[in-house]
Amino acid sequence: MTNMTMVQALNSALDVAMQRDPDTLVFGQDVGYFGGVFRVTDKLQQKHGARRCFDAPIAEGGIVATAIGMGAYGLRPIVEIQFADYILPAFDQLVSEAARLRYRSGGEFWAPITVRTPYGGGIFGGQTHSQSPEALFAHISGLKTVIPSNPYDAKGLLLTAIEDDDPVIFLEPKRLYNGPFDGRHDQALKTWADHPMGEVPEGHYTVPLGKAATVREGSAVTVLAYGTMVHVALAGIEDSGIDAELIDLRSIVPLDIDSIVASVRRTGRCLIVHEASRFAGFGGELSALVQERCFHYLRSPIARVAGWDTPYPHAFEWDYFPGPARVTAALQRTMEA
Amino acid sequence: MTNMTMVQALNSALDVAMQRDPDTLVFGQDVGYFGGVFRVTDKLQQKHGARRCFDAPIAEGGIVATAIGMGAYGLRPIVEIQFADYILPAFDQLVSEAARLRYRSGGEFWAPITVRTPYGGGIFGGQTHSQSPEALFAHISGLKTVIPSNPYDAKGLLLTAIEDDDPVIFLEPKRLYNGPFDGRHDQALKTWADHPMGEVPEGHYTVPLGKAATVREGSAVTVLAYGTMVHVALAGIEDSGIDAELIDLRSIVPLDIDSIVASVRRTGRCLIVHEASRFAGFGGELSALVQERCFHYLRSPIARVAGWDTPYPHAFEWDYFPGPARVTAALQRTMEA
Amino acid sequence: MSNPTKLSLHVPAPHARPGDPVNFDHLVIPAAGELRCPDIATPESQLRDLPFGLIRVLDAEGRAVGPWNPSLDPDHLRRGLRAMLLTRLFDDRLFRAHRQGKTTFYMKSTGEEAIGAAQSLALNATDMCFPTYRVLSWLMARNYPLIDLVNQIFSNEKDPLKGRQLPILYSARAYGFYSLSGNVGTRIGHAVGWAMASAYKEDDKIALGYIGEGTTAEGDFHEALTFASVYRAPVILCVTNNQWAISTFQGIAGGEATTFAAKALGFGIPGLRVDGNDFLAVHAATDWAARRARANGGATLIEMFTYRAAGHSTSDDPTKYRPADEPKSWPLGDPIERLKQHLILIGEWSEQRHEALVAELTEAVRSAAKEGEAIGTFGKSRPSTREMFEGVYKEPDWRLIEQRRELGV
Amino acid sequence: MSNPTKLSLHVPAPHARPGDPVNFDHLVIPAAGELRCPDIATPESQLRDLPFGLIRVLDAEGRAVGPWNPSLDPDHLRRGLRAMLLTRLFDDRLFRAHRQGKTTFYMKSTGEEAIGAAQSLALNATDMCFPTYRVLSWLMARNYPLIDLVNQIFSNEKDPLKGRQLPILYSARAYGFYSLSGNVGTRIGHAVGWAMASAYKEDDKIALGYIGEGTTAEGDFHEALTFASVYRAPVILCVTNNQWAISTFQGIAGGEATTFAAKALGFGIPGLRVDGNDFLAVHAATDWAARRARANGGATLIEMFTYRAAGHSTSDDPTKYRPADEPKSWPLGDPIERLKQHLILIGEWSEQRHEALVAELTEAVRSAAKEGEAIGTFGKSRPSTREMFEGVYKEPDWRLIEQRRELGV
Ligand SMILES: Cc1ncc(C[n+]2csc(CCOP(=O)(O)OP(=O)(O)O)c2C)c(N)n1
Ligand SMILES: Cc1ncc(C[n+]2csc(CCOP(=O)(O)OP(=O)(O)O)c2C)c(N)n1
Ligand SMILES: [Mg+2]
Ligand SMILES: [Mg+2]
Repeated sequence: MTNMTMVQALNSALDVAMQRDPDTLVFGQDVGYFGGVFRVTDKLQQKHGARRCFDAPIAEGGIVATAIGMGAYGLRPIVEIQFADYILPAFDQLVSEAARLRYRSGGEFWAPITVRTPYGGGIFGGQTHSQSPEALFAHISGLKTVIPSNPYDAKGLLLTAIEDDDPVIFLEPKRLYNGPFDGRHDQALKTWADHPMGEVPEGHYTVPLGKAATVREGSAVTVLAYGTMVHVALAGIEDSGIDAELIDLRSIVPLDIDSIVASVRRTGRCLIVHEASRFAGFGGELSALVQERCFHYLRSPIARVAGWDTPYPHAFEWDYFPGPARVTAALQRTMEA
Repeated sequence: MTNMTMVQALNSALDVAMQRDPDTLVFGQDVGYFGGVFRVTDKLQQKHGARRCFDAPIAEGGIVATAIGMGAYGLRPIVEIQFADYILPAFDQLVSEAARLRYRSGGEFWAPITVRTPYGGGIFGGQTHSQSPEALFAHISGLKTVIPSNPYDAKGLLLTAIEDDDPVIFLEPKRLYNGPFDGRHDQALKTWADHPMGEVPEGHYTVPLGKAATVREGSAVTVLAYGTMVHVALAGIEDSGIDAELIDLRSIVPLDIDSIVASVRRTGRCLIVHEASRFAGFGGELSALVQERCFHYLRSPIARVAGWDTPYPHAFEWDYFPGPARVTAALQRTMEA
Repeated sequence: MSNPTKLSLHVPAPHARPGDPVNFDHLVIPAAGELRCPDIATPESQLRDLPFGLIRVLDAEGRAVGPWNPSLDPDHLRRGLRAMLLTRLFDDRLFRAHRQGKTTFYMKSTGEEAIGAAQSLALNATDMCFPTYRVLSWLMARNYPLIDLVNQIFSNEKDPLKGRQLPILYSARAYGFYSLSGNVGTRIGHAVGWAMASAYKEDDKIALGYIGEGTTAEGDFHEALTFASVYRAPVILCVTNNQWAISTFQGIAGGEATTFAAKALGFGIPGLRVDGNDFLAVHAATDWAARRARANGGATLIEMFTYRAAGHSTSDDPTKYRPADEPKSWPLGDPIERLKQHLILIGEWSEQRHEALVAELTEAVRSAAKEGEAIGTFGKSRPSTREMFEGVYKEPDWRLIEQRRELGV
Repeated sequence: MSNPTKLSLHVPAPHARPGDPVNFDHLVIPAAGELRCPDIATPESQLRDLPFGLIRVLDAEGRAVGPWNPSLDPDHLRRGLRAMLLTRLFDDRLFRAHRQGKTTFYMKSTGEEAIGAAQSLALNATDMCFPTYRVLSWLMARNYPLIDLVNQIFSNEKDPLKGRQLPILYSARAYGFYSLSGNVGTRIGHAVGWAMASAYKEDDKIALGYIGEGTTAEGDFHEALTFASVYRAPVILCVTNNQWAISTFQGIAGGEATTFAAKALGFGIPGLRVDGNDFLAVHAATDWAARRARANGGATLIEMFTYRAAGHSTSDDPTKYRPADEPKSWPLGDPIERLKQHLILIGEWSEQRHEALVAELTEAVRSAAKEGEAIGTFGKSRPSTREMFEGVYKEPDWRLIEQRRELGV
């Protein structure tokens, strides 16, 4: 075990995968010589050669299309989309091709690709360096969507995603790359060095998809979150003094429905927290599922804390970003209701 | 008033708009000389000239990008995407550009464009001529999404969409183009001639966005639907013998939340019906909204009838398509629960 | 900088619409054998005239002439003729099957059979093509079982694609035929990725990606060309310019301004323009590009200049937008007739043998159709409904298991 | 068809990385005045050599030579010099402002100032440019108020974009400057649509669309070129080839295989390749394309051959991926120095006047910065939080009204 930031943990996962499997390769914009704008592919080209880690043209659709073709041949390509905001030019390739290939070909071809991309806000990135597109992918049958919240999970989930034979969208909460962030933006930056989940094995290990983690046990209300919002929700729970149970979904497809239902049936209350815009966001699906399966156990309405239904506004970062105060207030409403 | 099919009503809306406003023009694949693969633009080129109604290259992204530029200049372009399954190459243009232009430019530029596209199943179109992508658009702040269920609404809503200064995604239920369809696929085809909403004024009129229509009044349960599913839900209600209230949303953004909440508070029960895959579909948002606003009025869990979480399978059309029997069964479960 | 002339919007239109006399006068058709055939090692900078020429081998009399003459042995040519004929006859029969309600959809490749057939025979068994829906002759040339085609078209119990896919959107990995989809253009980049993978593995396989001339307008085409050029992928990218995209003529895709082969010039790769109805020319150009690719010379773009003689699909009536007699007036003739004429001319074929072959293949198609009908036409027989829930992922998750249970299958 | 050579994957690499000596030996730089200047009415088929040449007017001594010499009057040239200088000085000051925490982000156009400046002056006030984030000099040449730039960069109360947009992603409709966004490439098609609209209205306005050489890999670029060619849109499409895309050299975008101007050949439109650091050459090429467009001659693609002298943005350190002294070694020099040298040579400028101008503009920038700082730097002042909820739609719907209420603003 060593202490790693999420960037180092992801870099280690890629390095381990490339060492173990000669059919894995990494490409994307600026990932080669430079090592990626967030340094996640740092030194991979030096270690594994330009053949296995190289820069790609600025063509997200082409990057994913090329990866699908490589996957069909038998490789396991891992591509980086520089920001999740820029994954949309590849949306058709992901939805119409990667997600459908196995099904429509009767199992003759499939796309064992991993698409890594930093997502989410909290970095004053403005409209096009801050968005959270997970709901768009969750709706697509044939895709898996994974969102880690800490270095240990990030490495284990990424290795699982790479070894998975289905296409995986791997959303990396960029605000957590170099330290945990609980939304208290006016306080000193924290580092992963002081966080238990910053302890990461150097070698190979996996964290399964579809298994949520209970970050905090509690009896009063179940809080569902993923990515950066896991830390924000925890802060909001602490401030509220409410004995909430916090579940980190870790992957939204596959979704760990059993853990969710078991917890809500125990607590009788539920709050869903995500960064993405609220309307038709993934919180809608979570709310519907919980409501369908826990109706008679619910003592108050399932609540949602999410981004507003606006583009991500540069100057209003902390008015848009759903911080701990909004979580606390929602928890209180949920308990009172 | 004359009797029109939905195709004729849409064609009439385009013709009226082009007559009234010289800044409206129509383009898309095969919409010019040929008049569109579904005939919606039939004779528009003959009447208004190739300058105002012309064929476009097979480049959905380019079609939408060009329309946005025309809109920024001051025109009101109306484009056709041949099938909603093929709108994804234009997804980035719709989300990153059309939806954001007004906001990010501080109101200096906007995209008063209308993007028409046939969507939905029931025609044995297989995986790529049957999909319902409305949830993907509903999540995008800055876009409006409209889905008519009959000729009268289709014409009035399309005219409103064209005159609207925001970008509108106009989803046309292709299974309803030439007659109402209630999902009873083994019965004789119906025509709009026998349907009251097939009576359509020849001239200009509008149907507002954001106003749902109550198709059937009832006291036992509220059924929310749009597009083809309005007719299917009605058939399912009839078969069930349950006194359900059926609401046709007509536009999902803007959404007529008031009518929905008022009805559910009255009935205390709710069923949501859509054709799209269930997981993270628009039904999730509807369920969450109803649950948040009607929690203390609900007597049974809000239920969803939707497409399965698979690609749209050619040979299994009627196993995939959510027909009246599934609506009836869900209504019964909802009443018993 | 004031403006003398008012601006006006140019909207391209074809030379003839229904009611007009057929008009191909604008087509410049160089004589067979005219264009030079450079060595495969020639740098692209010395090949920039090729996209504006037309590689033709068979002349009007059916002689094979000029530097591109592949001098293939007669058996090879007869295999090609057989594949083209079989495609033509199969298309006709299954198109009729649609009219008879035996299937939901069909698309013919009539007039374009030389392309898939010659390329299938020019490339190796281990190479992979990324087809459009109009290269059935690729499979015919590799003796793909007719019954598997019929079963897929009928979506019956024996459908190799398990009822999940629209008719004719085949997948045949063992025959070097990648999975088709209704979306056009989205697989051209897969061909490039597959070829890059082959190069990555220091393998010797190459890829062939097809795209229609109308679909070249998609960004996918440009991105595929970019990757192919940048990484020197061993891939042949083939634009089948059959003049039409449903009702839209090739001018709307850019054909009024230049050739489709000229798109290669923007990427520094060779661009060849080929008479797509000339089996020998298609074979020779494909072989040239394949040898260049296998020698690490990278990608070649080939425009196959041809004509879509039939309607776009069973949903289409071409007499609505082009003169009814345009197909039979195509100046480059019919690929089957032209190869037949050549074989007879060189004394390797005869009218009698041709009739016998037609009879044999007609029977082969008939019996395959009958066999498929016995299993079941569309709706009469189909795979287990469970197949609807299989193959979404390698393993179904709880959603699919619950939904399958809800449906009771 | 067995394979002698094993396939291998080619990954392009630049000629020099940090630690290596700068190496521009591979660049072929024709002499100024060498390339012919055809009449604007010349058909594209007779222009196919141009994408491989380089339009240059200013020679090493600063003389304006050759057929492309636009012979502009000295006032016009001084306006250009002023715009370029102002851009350079403004960039330096606001870049420092970022280091001082006064803004969250900044991007310079150092070394590329000639492009926006010359094109802004070559086109009409009513024309519209669809910029990249690297053409600030367009606005400077049109005297856009510096204070509005500063306020936008500080996202303060007076920010014309109301705090919604990242610094430097300006929008200035009245100055012919379309709304920028962080996504690259997505507006190039808007330029074509805008130009088509102008033609549709029989107007006389033309559009200018910018795209970086790295971004030419996006499908958007291809689709824009396709529409521009098919409908003969009155648009100039401009590739600013500054050799780098963040850390990625132009070879990864296809520059190893051919020129970016050559992309025009695939669409049958003229492709001009221009010394982007030569104000006169940029002006002349732009004027040529503009006259052609206004005469209904359609679109022209121009590659501006230049060099990104600064880092990509405030988030970038170029010494990590290229030799530190590469910028000052660029063989085509500095656009400001070159125009200054020319003006002095023709007796229309002097070191003294230059120093005076630098002093004047430095002060103008300083006072604008100070004025902006007085209103407030980032975080110290900002527009009303209500602006977050405005402008999503023309009129907010219930969701935005409720959410604004929930936030209590
Ligand atoms: C992405 C996408 N857009 C539109 C369509 C509808 N469509 C199906 S075939 C076709 C025409 C294709 O023409 P071309 O590329 O020339 O191929 P051809 O049919 O002539 O072989 C169109 C527009 C589609 N299938 N996919
Ligand atoms: C669609 C999209 N993909 C990726 C990025 C990230 N990105 C921002 S600038 C840039 C490099 C652009 O290079 P180039 O086009 O050469 O323009 P330059 O910065 O050199 O002017 C990249 C990759 C983006 N902003 N948008
Ligand atoms: Mg075609
Ligand atoms: Mg660049």
